[in-house]
Amino acid sequence: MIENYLPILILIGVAIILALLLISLSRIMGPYRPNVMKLRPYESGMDPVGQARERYSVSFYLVAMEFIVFDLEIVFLYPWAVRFVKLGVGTFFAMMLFLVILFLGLIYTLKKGTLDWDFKQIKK
Amino acid sequence: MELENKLASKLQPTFFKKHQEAIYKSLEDKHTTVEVYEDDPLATHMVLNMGPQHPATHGVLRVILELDGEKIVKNKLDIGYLHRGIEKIAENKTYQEFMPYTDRTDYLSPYSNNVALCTAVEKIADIEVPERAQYIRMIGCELARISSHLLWLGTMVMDAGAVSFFIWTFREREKLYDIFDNFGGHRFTISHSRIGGVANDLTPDTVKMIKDWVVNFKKELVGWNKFLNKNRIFFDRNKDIGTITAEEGINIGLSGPNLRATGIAYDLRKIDPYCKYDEVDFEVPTRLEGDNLARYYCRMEEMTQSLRIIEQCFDKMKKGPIRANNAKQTYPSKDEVYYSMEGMIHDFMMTDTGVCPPAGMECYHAIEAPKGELGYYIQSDGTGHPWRLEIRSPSFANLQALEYILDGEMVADTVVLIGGLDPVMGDSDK
Amino acid sequence: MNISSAHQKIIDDLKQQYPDDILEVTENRGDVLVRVSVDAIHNICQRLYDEYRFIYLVDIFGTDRFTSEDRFEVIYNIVSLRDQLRLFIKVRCEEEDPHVQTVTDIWKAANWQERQTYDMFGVIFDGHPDLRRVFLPEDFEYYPLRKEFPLLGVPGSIELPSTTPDTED
Amino acid sequence: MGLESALGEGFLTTRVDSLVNWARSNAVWPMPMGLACCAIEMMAFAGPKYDVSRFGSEVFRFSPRQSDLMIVAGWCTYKMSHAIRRIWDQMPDPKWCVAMGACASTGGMHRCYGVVQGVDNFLPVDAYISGCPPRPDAVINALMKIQDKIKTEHSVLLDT
Repeated sequence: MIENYLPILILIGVAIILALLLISLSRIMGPYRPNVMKLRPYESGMDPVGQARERYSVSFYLVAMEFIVFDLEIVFLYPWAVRFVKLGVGTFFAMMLFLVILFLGLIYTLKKGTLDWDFKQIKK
Repeated sequence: MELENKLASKLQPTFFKKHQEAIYKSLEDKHTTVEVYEDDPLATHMVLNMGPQHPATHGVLRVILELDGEKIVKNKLDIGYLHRGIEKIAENKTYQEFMPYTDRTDYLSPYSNNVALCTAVEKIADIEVPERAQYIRMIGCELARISSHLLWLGTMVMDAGAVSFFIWTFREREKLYDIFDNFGGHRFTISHSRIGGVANDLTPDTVKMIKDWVVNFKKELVGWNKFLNKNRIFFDRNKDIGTITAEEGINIGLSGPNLRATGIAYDLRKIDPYCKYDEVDFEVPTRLEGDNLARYYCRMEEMTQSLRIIEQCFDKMKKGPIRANNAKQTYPSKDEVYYSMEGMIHDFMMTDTGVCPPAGMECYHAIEAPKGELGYYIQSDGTGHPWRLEIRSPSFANLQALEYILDGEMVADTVVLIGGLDPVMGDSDK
Repeated sequence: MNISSAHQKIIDDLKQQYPDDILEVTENRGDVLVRVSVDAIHNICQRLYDEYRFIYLVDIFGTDRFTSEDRFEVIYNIVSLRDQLRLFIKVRCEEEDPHVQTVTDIWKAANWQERQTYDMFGVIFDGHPDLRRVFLPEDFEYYPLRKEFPLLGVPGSIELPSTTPDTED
Repeated sequence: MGLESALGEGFLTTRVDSLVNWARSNAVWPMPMGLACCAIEMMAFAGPKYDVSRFGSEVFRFSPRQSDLMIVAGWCTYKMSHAIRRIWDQMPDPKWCVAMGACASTGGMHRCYGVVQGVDNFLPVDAYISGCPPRPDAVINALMKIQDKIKTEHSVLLDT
């Protein structure tokens, strides 16, 4: 039973080992001399104004949400795309329906203007 | 200078406290042209330093941006990070000694700076320059204009994303370095022009080198134009951003290709021609839109016009002396110095006191540098040192326009806008 | 003193408009310089801007004449694009209170040019929107282009960064 | 390091030293502090003809966090000196500094109030390049000197 999960386990194991190795190696090998100026945020040579953890503008949030929706759409497409020849025609129409619905969603967001930044302000 | 509580708490300057507070205060007092909903609870403004050390600022220019998300609400420019006070140095140097400093002001096109200083000194000291020297100077100026536009093109397109373009323009520029190396002695800061003429003559193989390069470069330009003019990405990136109208451009004091992109054909080579620009025919490319794309087109066409000027110069150039032989005003030629007593004395006197324009005389002479109108205003007190030497640097005036056009643009556009205005910090900070 | 006819027309009109303010007119190598009194500078520039379309301000800069009375001199380099004329307006002001009326409301280009003259000479332009130093930091107390300022600067006038990063300076 | 005692004095560190120094010297990522005309020569130094990627330092990182060698190219004014010092402090630790050109090394032709007479007034400089501006092959020569310095002087023992 364990055999058919072996590739996944090997992959996860290698990934973890590699990550740990890289972090620890650079910590051991490289010199570690933190000082006040080095830990200060980089502001192209000047003193930073305020904290880096400021609140983001709302337009970023909308773009992020848009990305998640269409990213998940691709995630659902992958398993179907791998074996769509064997799965027959029925699944083809189901997937097309799924794509059409999301396409309507895209048109809605473009009309509402979430992607262009001017919806909140009027250009000068 | 107390700041509003909004910014005072966030600011912790570790150096130049008064300077930082003054500039952030003036950023706050600046009224914004962008309509911002003040009562919007989610409106968070972030103050960001696109500071002196930044790849896109083409030198050490600091832009302080107040951002609302991606949109610039207010911006303030802080220059002077390359200020060394060459006007103060000029008052302690003779005119000829000061010439290498002019190489280092607008270091993208050093040849035209030398010519600007020498023509200004020739105007105030009333020196007659032989014809062949004027044509050599024109060829050098046009080559410098092309090399300056090449670097502008390479860095601006690299900022817009096409990195390979930088390598192409730099390949052409390396060929130009070889030409300058051949006839001037150094790769690009050649102090080749002297007061009253030029240092040495064009040898036949330099002339051949330049002619081959001009023929080859024309084909290159056609290729680049085909590549960039219709390129969708470059087009959208530069269209309708940083637009300046003609009246605004004149009022802000723009000059050079930036002003010609707004529709005003103000080119000093046509208005008061120096050297032999009146005997050479070329057009002054202008555009009407005044946005970043118009500036791009203006500069690209200027390069083709410069090639035409160089060819015509070669046809019109005749054999002749390359420096006026008036011993009181110019350096004697080297063989005269080695083989005659008077020549050596003149050479010594020229190096020691230099040319002495009449006392109390002051005059101004400007040339069309690649960035705009570069002028030298000299006040002389009769000695070899100028009493006051003012440099009207084109980048200083062009940078002032950057503050007006950045308001209301997106942050990503600042990169291409700074590239489009093509400021050189050594020139603007004097 | 062969002033071109176009310049002469302008100067005569100015003399007729402001008889006691035009103090001196000099011409050398084709450049015409008009010296005017300090308090008339704004009206004259306004008139030149409206009447003769001197719409392009090329440069404003100062000189230090190093004389006891009216030591600083501010020179305006203006160009009229319509009839392609270049004119220089000179104004002299005292060393104790070097005050000159600003022209930023006529030409926007004057903003930085006046700040540069203030930075280099200490000439204060009344009514300038934000008169700060343009090149040197505000903590610098001297005016470098004055004749008495040494070329190598005053040691310690602008501090250097500390060479040890750990200090919490 | 604990490994040291197990394998006998000096065996491990010389092997690790040569490996680490070989890796570091062949991937010196320059932080181009391009100020003035030397910056144009630095572009030529990274450009097609004097291609510096043959030496492994083609990646011109503008953020100090990812660079090892700071090339100060051009005259450094008092106003800019604080920004340069801040960038130098923010670079991760095995770092070297090259003063490119006469102006960065000694103030060069600018003997005046604005210019710091030599960047070593506030920076530990490893290599000075003379010339105004130095030709790109002079800068490559300085880079090779820095590579030799990395290979010989630097030891991993100093780092912990």
